[in-house]
Amino acid sequence: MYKIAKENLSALFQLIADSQELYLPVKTAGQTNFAAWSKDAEVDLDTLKTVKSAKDAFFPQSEGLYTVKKEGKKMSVEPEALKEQDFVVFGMRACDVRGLAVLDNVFLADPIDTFYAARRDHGTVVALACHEPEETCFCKVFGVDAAEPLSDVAAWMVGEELYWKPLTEKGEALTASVKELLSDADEAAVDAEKDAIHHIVEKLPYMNLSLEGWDGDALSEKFDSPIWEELYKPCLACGTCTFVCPTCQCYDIKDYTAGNSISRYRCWDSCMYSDFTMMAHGNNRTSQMQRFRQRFMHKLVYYPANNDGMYSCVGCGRCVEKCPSALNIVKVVKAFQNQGGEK
Amino acid sequence: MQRIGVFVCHCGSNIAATVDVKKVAEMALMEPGVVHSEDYQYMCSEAGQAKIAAAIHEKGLTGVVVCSCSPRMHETTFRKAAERAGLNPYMVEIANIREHCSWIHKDIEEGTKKAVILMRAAVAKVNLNAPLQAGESRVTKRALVIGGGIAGIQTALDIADAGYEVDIVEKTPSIGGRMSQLDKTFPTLDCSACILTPKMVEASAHEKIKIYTYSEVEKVSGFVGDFMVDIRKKARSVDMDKCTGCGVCQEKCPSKKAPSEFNRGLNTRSAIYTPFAQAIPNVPVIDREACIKFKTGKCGLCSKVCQAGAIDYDQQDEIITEKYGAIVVATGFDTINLDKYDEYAYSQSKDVITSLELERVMNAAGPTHGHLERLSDGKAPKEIVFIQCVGSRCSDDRGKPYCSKICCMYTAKHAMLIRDKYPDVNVTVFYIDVRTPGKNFDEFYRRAVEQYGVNYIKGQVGKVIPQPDGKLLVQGSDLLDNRQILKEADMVVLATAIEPNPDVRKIATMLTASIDTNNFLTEAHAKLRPVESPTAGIFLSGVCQGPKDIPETVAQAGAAAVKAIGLLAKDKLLTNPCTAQSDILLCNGCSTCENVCPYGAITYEDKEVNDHGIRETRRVAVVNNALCQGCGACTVACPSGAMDLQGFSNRQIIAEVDAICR
Amino acid sequence: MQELINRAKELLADGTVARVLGWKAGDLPYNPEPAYFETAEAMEDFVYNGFCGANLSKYMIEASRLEGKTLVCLKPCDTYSFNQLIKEHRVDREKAYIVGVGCKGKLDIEKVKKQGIKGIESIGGAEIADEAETLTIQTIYGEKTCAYADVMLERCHVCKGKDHMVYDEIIGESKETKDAERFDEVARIEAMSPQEKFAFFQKELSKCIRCNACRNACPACSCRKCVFDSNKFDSSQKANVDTFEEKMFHIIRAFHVAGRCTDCGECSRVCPQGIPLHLFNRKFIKDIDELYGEYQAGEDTDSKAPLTNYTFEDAEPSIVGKRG
Amino acid sequence: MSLENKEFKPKIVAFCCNWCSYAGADLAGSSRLSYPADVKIIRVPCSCRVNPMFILRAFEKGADGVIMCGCHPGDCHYSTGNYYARRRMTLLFSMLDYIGVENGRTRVEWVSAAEGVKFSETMNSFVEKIYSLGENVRLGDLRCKN
Repeated sequence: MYKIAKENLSALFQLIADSQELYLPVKTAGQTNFAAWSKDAEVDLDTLKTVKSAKDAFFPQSEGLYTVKKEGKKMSVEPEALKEQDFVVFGMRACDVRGLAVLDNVFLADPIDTFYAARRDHGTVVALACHEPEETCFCKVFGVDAAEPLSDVAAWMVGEELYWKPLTEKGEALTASVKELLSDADEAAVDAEKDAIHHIVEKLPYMNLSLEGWDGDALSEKFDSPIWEELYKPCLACGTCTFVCPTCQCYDIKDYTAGNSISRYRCWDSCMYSDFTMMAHGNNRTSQMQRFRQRFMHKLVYYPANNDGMYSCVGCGRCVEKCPSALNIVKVVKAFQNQGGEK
Repeated sequence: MQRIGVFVCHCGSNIAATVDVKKVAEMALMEPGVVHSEDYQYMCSEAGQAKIAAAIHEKGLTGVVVCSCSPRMHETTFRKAAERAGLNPYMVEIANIREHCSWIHKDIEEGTKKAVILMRAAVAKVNLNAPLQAGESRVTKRALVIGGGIAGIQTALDIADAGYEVDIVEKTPSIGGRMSQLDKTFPTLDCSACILTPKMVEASAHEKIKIYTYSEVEKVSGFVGDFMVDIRKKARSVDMDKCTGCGVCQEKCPSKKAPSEFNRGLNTRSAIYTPFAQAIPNVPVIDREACIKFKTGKCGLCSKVCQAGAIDYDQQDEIITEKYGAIVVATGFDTINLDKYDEYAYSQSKDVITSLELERVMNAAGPTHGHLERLSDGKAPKEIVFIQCVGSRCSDDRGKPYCSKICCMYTAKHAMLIRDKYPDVNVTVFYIDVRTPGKNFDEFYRRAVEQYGVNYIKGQVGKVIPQPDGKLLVQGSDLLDNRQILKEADMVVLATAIEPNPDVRKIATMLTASIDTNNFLTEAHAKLRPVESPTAGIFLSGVCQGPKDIPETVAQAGAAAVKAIGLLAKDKLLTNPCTAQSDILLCNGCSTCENVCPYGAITYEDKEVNDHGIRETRRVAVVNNALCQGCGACTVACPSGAMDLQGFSNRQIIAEVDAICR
Repeated sequence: MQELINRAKELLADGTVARVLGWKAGDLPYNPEPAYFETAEAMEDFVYNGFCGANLSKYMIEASRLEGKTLVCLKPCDTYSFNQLIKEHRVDREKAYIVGVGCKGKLDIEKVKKQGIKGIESIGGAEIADEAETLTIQTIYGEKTCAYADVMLERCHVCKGKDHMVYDEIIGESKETKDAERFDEVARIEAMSPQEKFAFFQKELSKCIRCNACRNACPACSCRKCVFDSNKFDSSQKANVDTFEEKMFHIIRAFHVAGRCTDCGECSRVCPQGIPLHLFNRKFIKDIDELYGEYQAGEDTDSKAPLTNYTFEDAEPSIVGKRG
Repeated sequence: MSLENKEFKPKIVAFCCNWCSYAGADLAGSSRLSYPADVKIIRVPCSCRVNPMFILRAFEKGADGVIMCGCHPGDCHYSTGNYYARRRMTLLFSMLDYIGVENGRTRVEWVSAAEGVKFSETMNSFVEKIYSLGENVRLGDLRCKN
């Protein structure tokens, strides 16, 4: 266990950034999101939840795949280079770290997504415990411990100190490279912080949400439930929930034509959109109810069915905060809980 | 994927001198879809067209790009050539490498580069072209003429003589118009009524002509070849079939205080009246606002004296709906209101009159029975001052910016007539310029000056001041002598500017015919299509299009008739296929497009749609292709992109943009 | 609120309306959701308080296709949107029973949280009938307070007024909330140098994640299929791959609703990244007011919209450069 | 034209209505009234056919300036098209100015079929303005630049 005074953090960031890229929560125009560090960036470690998760660092909202160039009648194809530089993501929360595990199951399973894999290889995550969890948080429901950010380096902000604990080889390597700024520390302060966090977590309204009945076996019962018809109605079919979510992994592949060249890229897609999985014959989900159902069935039924019971929700609560119609996964779960017996 | 042929024209050296045409042809082969390219001396020649036809056959072309002169020049030529070779004509696009390139650039490298880009844009467009089919619409073989003045009468006669039915709609109780108010006409000084009335009689007697007087056009719908028009026949209160035109009712009518419209309000008429003796139809109308019977319920004298029993106080307005293939606007003119020209004391003195009023004063059937006298005291004037350009050629917003065109000539006429009949009367004319471009016009004017001794002063009048003794003090300037002039006159005549009949704006809106800032109807082309409105099927006759004198009006009336006959002679019309089309699956039914369509071509219907398996009834826009002229206003008004324009589609224009910016 | 609930139950009972469109109490003190109620029992969950910001007009597009009338609760500003939708034939007036609900300004939970208030358990003072000018907030980190006016949505500070433009009946009192000038923000930007303007919008728009919440919440953006979702212009976009696309989307969106936008403020309310999107729409409104005469979309259902109207004397586009 | 702009060859798109401005451009051509080759004309039936999307698209694809020409107000072949176009473009240009795009990059001119001289003069002055503004970097898609 190491520590560093809060006031020295900018020196730490500078040191990391000297040798590799550094992404961390930065406040821009009033909102905090993960962004590349720079001297002028307004680093914001106090905001519990960035608007978007840190997913972009490994699975950017859009990324080039390859470019086709045409000269005369000749064509050439240039694939986009894979990530080759090491980088650090600082300040992820425990829930978002779990989100990476969800993405790993998808992108690192065969066939491996090389773009994602390269970023995972080169990325080191320093995760920060949640000093003051909020009422929208429900990570505990998915077995995530807000006080134990299990990643390459776990960190705790206690008073004027940041405590630093490498957990993996990558974490050790990063630690070694910034050793000059760290000093040894004992676990006492961190233990007290963990207790405090656990104490708060117990009081949060969502933390005791029950997921009983949500698993792969519940497929047809849940799928056919009439409850969806009621639940989806306020949904505006925007993609907010999808794009702030640390685990949503659907993307679309599109072409951009620039005259003599075409660049093929992929970008996040949302199952809330009417043209999601649109094919030549039309769309296999024709109503917003079906699209709405898809999102929650995927998180709570399909994904666990294919991944040994692991849910693809991590309880970060971003959708709870951001949905324009105040819909969210918690309300869905509760609706089934309340009405499950009656239907 | 299209199979496109690119044909690059040298246009002799017009293009080839500043554009490397071989290079353009060579570069064309690099473009997607292009399977053939060649260059030739004169692509528009027989031989050049044959090359296009040959390539269409041999290479199985589905699209053609001709890099040549402006499409305004030869687009039709090349489209017809392609059509003869079996290709849809709308698969041909022109890259304008002459007017927009070779003629304005001197450097061959620069010119060639630009020509290549213009070629690319055209190829990019053709890649997205789709064959278009001109539709057909039928033609109702009847014409409507709005306005029964000399223009309307002449147009109607010419159309009727060609064998087509014509209806004239005239707002006032009689046809005849302004010309019937004139005393003599320039430059021959023949009597206006003598030459007009035979035409009026001819029109009324013509078996193909139907005349609706005291009527107005109320509503116009439909489109070229197939207009549907509502005509409001105002209640005349006299049965036209029964009335014999004996005139006893007018004599006996006790209400004689209504100002006479025909005499410009210079005297009065009875409540039941025909505007003038030779009126056609010779059937009076009851002016319900002046009639004692209508005002108080008592009287009914006219009914009692009418032997024919034609008086019908209960008559109602009647709406007649009729179909027409062509509509001719002949709404004529009026003189402007002189409120803004009070320096000429028009409102202060009865002896300051307009030229049109002078026509009535000089006319034997006028308020003074043709005696030239002051309207204030009936005395014979000794000094008369004419003031030219009152409200014409005006640079501020008091008057009109244009020249009213007829004033110089009628003033010369008035001056001459006065000097001829009353040699002791002095006539002075204040003018800015004297404009006499017309056959025998300048000779006419010179006679006024040289033979009749009319005193022309180049200069403007600043003020007319009525004097206590009844005289009028005219303050003017003589620009040639550079001096101020003070002149006492007995009468002042104002050459008042003319303006289109105020009703024309309403009519133009109904017809979606465009109108200029002065309310004159706009012609389709200032030089080449002067009697057609840009709106198909609408023709222009007389002063409604711009100031003109009688011979010009009659000439234009004949021209408008010929254009209308040309239309009526057709059984079917080919419609422009570059029209708007609405994608019913994307249409929101919001009516925004409908609100910007100048032709009323867009209507909304409840239609059954199948949106990827969802069947429902939706309110959607439907474009009438016969009405749509293809401006594209709707396509931009439409937020969802449901509305698109064939031949200039969103994707086509974007492809051109992309090609140019590449 | 009780009066509203009673009246709704009455209208449900006598068959005047088939359903009620209002808000259902959420599972947190500040997240009520738009909801339909078809029975008196269901109405038990009905809520109307300071957090009921959603403009329910847009839901009436779908509700107009249902059997029977829908009782819809519309705040004064929502009624402008409803009128505009009538004008565009997107809703059926006959299918709506409009209850104009009172409004004392709607709350922005983001602003509450920006004050450092978190772990919220309950909020007092958000009720419509409540005269309190302070919110009392119980949190797991203790009791906090904040002034009601300080945490109101931006739109409520520039409120168009508390009169309902269209309604069948009005239930509940309103309180004036306007304490700022509507165009001040726009004017402030207009006064910037081109570089500053560019930097300002670049910064704001760089946050855009193209979630389309602004578009989908907007009652004017009622297209069945947006041009950015269709291939009609070759303009389909799913993500801002380039900074140009952020601008393209927001400029075109603002343009498409120009003259139709009632300035209801939903776009800014729903933006997860807090982009002041109303600044685009309000710029157009300001321009329209200045150039073509004052025009408030949704004030009526029959006036000509500024972009489907013209006068011969309209300003030339060069006025943009001349205004400086 | 400044020295550093010597190499700069701007891309300029001109939308011209078929009835007036395109004919005006033809007249400029037949009168041999030159203007820089940087200007490329796209023919549209009427200025009211010009969608703001087209203008933004041009900038996206690397145009440095976009000019739209139509019939003089009152002279529209379709009576009212240019009136709508005038309002649309005024608002669009105002918005572009508002977000910090140089106002000089957009222009509307009314050019009649008889105004070949005006067409040529307009294009000359517009191109000069674009040269003075330099390359459009604020409103282009960077993917076009490589």
